[in-house]
Amino acid sequence: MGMTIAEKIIALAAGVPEAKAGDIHTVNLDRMMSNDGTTHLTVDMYHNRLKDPRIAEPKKMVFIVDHNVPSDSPKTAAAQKKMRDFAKEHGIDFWEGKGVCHQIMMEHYVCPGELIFGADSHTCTYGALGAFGTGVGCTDLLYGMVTGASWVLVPETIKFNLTGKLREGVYPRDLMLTIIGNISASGASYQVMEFCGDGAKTLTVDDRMVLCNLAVEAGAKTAIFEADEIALNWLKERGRKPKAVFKSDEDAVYVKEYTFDLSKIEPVAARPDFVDDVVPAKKVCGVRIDQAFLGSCNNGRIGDLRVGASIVKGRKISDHVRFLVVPASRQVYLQALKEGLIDIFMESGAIVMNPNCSVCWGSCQGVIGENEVLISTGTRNFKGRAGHPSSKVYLGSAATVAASAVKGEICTADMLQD
Amino acid sequence: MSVGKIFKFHNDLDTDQIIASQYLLLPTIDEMKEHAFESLEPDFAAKVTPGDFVVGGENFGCGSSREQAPGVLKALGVQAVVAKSFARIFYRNAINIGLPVIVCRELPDAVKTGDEMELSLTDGTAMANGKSYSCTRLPAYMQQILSQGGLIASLNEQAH
Amino acid sequence: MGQTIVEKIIARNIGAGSVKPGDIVTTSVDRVMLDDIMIPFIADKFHEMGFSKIWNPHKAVLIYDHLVPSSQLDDIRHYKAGDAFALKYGIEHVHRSDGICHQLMTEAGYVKPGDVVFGTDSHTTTYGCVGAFSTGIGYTEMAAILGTGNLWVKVPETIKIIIDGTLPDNVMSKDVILRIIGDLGADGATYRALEFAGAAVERMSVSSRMTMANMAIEAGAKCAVFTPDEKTAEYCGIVLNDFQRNLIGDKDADYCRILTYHGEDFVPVMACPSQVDKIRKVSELEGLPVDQVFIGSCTNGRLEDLKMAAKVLDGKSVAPFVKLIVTPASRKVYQEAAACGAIKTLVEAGAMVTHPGCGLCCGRAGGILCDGERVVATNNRNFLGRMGTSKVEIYLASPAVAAACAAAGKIVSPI
Amino acid sequence: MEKFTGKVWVLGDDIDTDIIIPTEYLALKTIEDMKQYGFSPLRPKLAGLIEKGDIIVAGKNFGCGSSREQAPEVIKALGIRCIIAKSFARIFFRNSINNGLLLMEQPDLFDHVREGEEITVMVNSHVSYNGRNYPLASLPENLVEIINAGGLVKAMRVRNGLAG
Repeated sequence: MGMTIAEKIIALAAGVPEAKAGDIHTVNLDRMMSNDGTTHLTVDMYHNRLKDPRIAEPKKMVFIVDHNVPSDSPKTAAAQKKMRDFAKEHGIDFWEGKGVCHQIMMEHYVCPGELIFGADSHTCTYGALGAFGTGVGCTDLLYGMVTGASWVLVPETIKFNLTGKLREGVYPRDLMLTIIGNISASGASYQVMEFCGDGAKTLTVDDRMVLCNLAVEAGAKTAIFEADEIALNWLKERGRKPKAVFKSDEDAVYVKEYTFDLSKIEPVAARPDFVDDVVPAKKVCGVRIDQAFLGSCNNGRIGDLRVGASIVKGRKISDHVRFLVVPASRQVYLQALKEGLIDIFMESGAIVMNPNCSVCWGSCQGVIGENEVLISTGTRNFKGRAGHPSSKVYLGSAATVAASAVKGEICTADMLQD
Repeated sequence: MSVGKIFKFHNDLDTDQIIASQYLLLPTIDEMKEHAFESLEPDFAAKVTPGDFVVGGENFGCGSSREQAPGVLKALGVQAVVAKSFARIFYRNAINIGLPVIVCRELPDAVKTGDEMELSLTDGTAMANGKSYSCTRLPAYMQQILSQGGLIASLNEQAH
Repeated sequence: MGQTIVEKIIARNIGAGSVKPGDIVTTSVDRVMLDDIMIPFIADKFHEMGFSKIWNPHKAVLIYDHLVPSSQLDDIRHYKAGDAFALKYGIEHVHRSDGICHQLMTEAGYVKPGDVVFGTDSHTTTYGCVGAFSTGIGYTEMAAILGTGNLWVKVPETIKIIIDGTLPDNVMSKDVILRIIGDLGADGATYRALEFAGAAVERMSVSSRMTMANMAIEAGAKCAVFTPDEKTAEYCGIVLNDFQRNLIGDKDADYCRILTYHGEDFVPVMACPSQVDKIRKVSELEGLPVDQVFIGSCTNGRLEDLKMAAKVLDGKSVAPFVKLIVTPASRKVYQEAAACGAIKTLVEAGAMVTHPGCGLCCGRAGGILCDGERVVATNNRNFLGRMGTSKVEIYLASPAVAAACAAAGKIVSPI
Repeated sequence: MEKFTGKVWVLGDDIDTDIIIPTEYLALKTIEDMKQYGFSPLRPKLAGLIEKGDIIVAGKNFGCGSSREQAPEVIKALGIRCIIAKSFARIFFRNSINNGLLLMEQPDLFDHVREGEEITVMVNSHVSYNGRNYPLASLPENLVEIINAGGLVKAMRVRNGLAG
């Protein structure tokens, strides 16, 4: 019987000819990524709870400090130091302050056909390159680090057939939020979201990352695109080669199929406190905001910064708004610097930070106060995610966020008047 | 298993509510556990006693991969989490650290915070307010991890 | 008898022909600076005192810098308190994310040579770089000034510091002021004014002078002043008037002490943990491993500092496992450093460049450290616990030294 | 003339304002919230041990560093009756007077006094300790005025026609 891309990747990693939904397989992991959200716990368990502490293959490991950067407290600093010292001692690739983990993984590591565990839920991002990336906890990560392997329940796959092309002023983020609003926050629980169709061909790797990244917000185990010419060219430009390039078989089994016409997608926003509470952006216009955030592993790439900069250029951020602009990585930052985007943001009155997770993870940098409202290109709008439990987070596209920062209230880019 | 009090939460209960980001980098789970469910039930850590149950609706534990979420519940002595459905990373994490997570479609709608319940993992049944509910049984592979006391215990078994 | 610079400024301010050290006089305040940490307290005291308006709202400047970007929920309360106070009393000069207060006060043109200025931050001494009399006060006195426009001061004695000759290439004004603080001691200038003069000082940029005036407080000084010159005029965007041009310490003025240095004698130095006056030559400290380097603050976060760091790091990388955090002093500095390529060089070398603000220097965020870590920093204080726990070792240095240490991963002298 | 007796806490030279109250606590809502962190970088337990009426004796340059008025306010809130040091940093000195916290300079006491023992202070005259009198200077007149008014806030209230 035919297999989906996800099933093929698992079969290859398990060293079996066939994998089908519902099977449990022991798989060899190609890579493991761990960030400062949990690595200190993994390191503690490694030292304190293992009878035979060892690392199967240090070269499979990547440690990335991105959540609280620069550090905001001695406790944060101690957690990061633990991670740094461990990486140094064991020869593990270590990145600090160079960007959000998923962006760094995509820029430097991920290859089509790989099976990757990351101790972060948005590890599903790697499907943009035809890899199977999925988020795990720190115990799973530890198990993988020690053995080089783990167990996987082969997930069912949902097919998302994309047709048409996004209109001007509508972005992949609008598309993905629309999909999540449509299928709900648990609409793809335990399942793979496979994106295909002509519409997929209109999307760049960066665009695909936006879609895959948010798949976990629909409960998905991962999301995946076929590693087509667009993906392979992207990979080649970065000097990497695929592990394996898979297509889903004609007779592969899908648990469900959806079709989305890209040309029908409108700018949308997710309302507090659920990612699937998605409405047309126009419906939330007029909500006064205190802060706006352009960044994150979902929407902090060069294309997003270009969109944001084109909107704030020649304009000033509203007096009562703090507009945080946080490029997703050092590469993105340097490109933005080269293109003059950083200067445009600075000129407009924005707060431009070093690449890191920033207020998307909501623990320190850019934290918002009691009853404050944030409009964000981040991944989540959970209750209190960005600060005080009474504060509210709206999610929107880079364009909507930048326009709202200028206006001082939620608005779409086309509503800005000069 | 013994009788415990129920703390009930809503659908799509996310990991940020179980333990907020700002506490994740505290040095130990024990320091974090005081902040469990802080945004929803500021007194949760003070009120919960070992053997109590957390009951959720659909998609319990959605959001981030923070293992601190099941970690703080286990550290507070929560006997099991019972929900209509679970988000997958939370589910996997809970099993990996030896915290029973039980799928039960009917029970959540029939109970409220403060009610008592009883759970039998071996029978796959739960009792609350004089009624018995059947629960979905764990796949054998996961059952085994759980019965060994979690993934690290099973790893240490292999080290023999 | 002749007058020192500070005596001339105060005498003119109070409309007297002359003043002498020890006189207690009431000044008319030209400008006040209110910062984000103190604003809620200022507002409370102002109300408690029973004032209903600010004597001259145009003379007040409110700056958010210690708490930008926010890192704790309390920070937001301070923004709101500041916004409400500014709105209620008509303060128009409000900077919410433009950089560090002391940088903005001169850079944005709020302080001119000869002004009498007070701020709710001890490094308010900085404005002496353009020949102003400026010093830090508490929030209660600030509230009183806002209500009355006046503040009493005791005319300070002046210590004159003459630096002749030329500084070596690898020496920055930071090395000069650190050495002077070491020589004077942390309380060596308490209640006194420092007055800088000499060929080496005349050659310095206004930015370099700012570094020195900024750190005068670390010797306990009430203020520190430089004679305004053409560089000052250009920096302030003014033509000096007779009074300003005449802000020179008279030869026959009464100085309580005169120190003379030769520029050539200076070497790169560091202030060692945990006193600013614990000065050692960098060459004596070489080899100590470094975990983090911080380049920024109102002391050394200016364009020339970033350019110097970029020059040292050009084509090099920050040592593995070492963090380099660069926090420009102001939005303008950031933009100029970006335009001239310094930011690019620094980021390519591995620096994290944050938004302008106080950053790590004030110890609330921006790169806090933990037990056992050592940081080389270009700011003004290395007090116990200032950047994290009491077991963090803070070494203060110039941007050139700091950048060299970042590349080496240990303490080294700049070339 | 005012006279009081109190137990002594001895601190060293150059006790800076970051030691008295670290920056990380400066944005707490009230001085009451902050005071538990007083002196924490140097002596984490001290704030909990100080009792109302105690006296701090220190070396030179007490209160150097920042202009944070929270420093004298925290010390006052902890119940410290007065500080006797070899010398004080000037902003701290002004801030203390403005808040009605009594400071006195005394060059020799610090070198002799032992922590935990009692001293008796005769304001503007001398300190008695272990059978010896240590002279105290008088404060300048303009500061005495502020102290007599009960601090700067009260002085301003009177100026503005409010009850002091």
